[in-house]
Amino acid sequence: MNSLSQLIEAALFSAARPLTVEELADLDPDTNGSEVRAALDQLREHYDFGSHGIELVEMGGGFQLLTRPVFAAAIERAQIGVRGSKLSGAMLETLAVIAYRQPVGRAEIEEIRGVNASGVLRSLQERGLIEVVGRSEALGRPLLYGTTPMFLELLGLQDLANLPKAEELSIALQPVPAAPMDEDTAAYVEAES
Amino acid sequence: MNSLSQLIEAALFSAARPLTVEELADLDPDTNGSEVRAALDQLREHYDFGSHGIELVEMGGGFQLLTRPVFAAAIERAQIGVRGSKLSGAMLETLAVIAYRQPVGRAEIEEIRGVNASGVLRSLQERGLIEVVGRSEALGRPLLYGTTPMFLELLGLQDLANLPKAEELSIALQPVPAAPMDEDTAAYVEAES
Amino acid sequence: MTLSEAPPLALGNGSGFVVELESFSGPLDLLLHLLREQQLDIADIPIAKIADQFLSVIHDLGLNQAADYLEMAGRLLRLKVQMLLPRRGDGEEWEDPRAELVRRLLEYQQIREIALWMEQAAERRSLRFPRGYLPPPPDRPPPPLTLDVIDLLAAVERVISGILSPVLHRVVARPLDVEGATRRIEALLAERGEFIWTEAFGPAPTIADVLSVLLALLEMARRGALLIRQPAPFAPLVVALELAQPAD
Repeated sequence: MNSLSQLIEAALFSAARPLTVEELADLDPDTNGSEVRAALDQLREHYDFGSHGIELVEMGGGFQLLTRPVFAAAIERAQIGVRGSKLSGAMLETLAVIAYRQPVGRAEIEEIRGVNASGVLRSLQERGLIEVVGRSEALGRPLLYGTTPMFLELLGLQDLANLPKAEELSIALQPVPAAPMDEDTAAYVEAES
Repeated sequence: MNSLSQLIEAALFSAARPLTVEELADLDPDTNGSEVRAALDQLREHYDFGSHGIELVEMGGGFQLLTRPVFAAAIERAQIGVRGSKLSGAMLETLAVIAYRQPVGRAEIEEIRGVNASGVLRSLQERGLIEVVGRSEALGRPLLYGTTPMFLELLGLQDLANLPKAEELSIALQPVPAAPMDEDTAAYVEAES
Repeated sequence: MTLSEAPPLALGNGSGFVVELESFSGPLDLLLHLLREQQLDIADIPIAKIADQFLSVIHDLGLNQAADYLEMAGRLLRLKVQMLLPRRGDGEEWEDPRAELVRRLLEYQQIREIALWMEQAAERRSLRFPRGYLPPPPDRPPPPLTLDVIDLLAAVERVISGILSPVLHRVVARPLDVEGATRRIEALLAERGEFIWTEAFGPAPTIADVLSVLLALLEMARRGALLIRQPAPFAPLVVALELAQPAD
């Protein structure tokens, strides 16, 4: 490998988090983004074709060295590495709403899930998976939430576009055909929303 | 590399400490110490002769993968491994309130921002951006905060007068609107401040 | 399928259902489960039946999310009543009162499916370990902060726009001069025997002055030192010496 690839390898190794191309370019004043990309390609090929236990993965808007999944069971069994704790169903559902509707306020999340969301939102914020991205213009100027790069990292995604498209889901969200309402229903729907 | 070398590479990479030959042998029930030693040799040779940024080091009675010392300076200079140091939205907002209202107490900051400020104030103090400049005469004699010279330095300002005037902002962050006072009240307010 | 991990509903012997409620992440989840267990069509929910089942299930509900389940129960009962109302026979298209509930159920089902997908993605991701060992951070000053005036001004704008009311109320305790007011009232009574109460304030009174006079008047009236009269509705109060004006 060339010296830039070596430097990048050392940097990725020591960072233990995804590094962006910009961060990697900062390593050497004489390099630039396209050279960094070429070096990353060389590094990825080296790990892919040199039969290694680790590989270069692109996720969360950056690049990271990670162990190959096939070795996870043995590493865990020997109690050398520990897998992260799983998210609860409530957390996953709330993350799903935020990922697809961001920026989104608490009221909308609660409307979709049908349950109070304040505790779950706090937990997700503490884990760094969501953050406040602004305030709504609505009454009371409620906080709006969005997902963080750590959310992408958790799912191993490069960016939000890697989430499944609505039309790829087995249940399509069909709009209920709007028919003229009688007064009763209109009042009901209003009370409902 | 053979599959045991790959497994050992993944294990060393994911371990948070040097691993002994015995621990590495636990990875695979069908292996033994001498096979592990041979695999470690293969791994060391691979890293030494394949021009890598990391190497296998024997220390503390165990084995560990580490970056080559020659890359340490570049990695440190690029400050990789240290999480980004951008100020959070909460920090910026709190700093904004303090910059324009100083000296100002926690209660007033919390009233303006609508959220508890103690954590943010501590962080800003730790970063040297604000400091305690006195105590209020109000009940409990709460601490009053102001910005530091480092705050000006960060913004590249000579002094606080270089901050945009409140009336230049689209909505002025003005002091509490002063109502016409009679003599009595004026004297009272003076005693208060 | 999203609901496969939910436990089967055991139909009890007449007393209702036996359900582990921790397994449900909310009333919509429970509702979907009821529909699925009985292979009912979301688009044509037998509201009366489902409302009764829902009520009997939450009857034994733990307290943690009871409010959310009760709210759904209320909606179902309202729908049940609406479904019993006779439809208008004038040929106008009938708006199904269940439409809103159906929309919410479909939406929620979609979220459940995404959540399941995300769970599997996180599962796959967790099979890859990052580097475990991190050396202790070297002894050097913290990294330079990135902060510029633009960021700060944006923050100022955010703060300002977040202020609901710029009026800050300052509540202060101010000593009232009741003794002074009492002396003034005594002097006025001694001089005239009767006066309008606002005369006790002096020129340009503050709120504190008014309150002081009011307290002094009430205290003196309580002691029987004076009498307060209002000759007509909304007329100013008249203060008089108790002895000079016997009570009616």
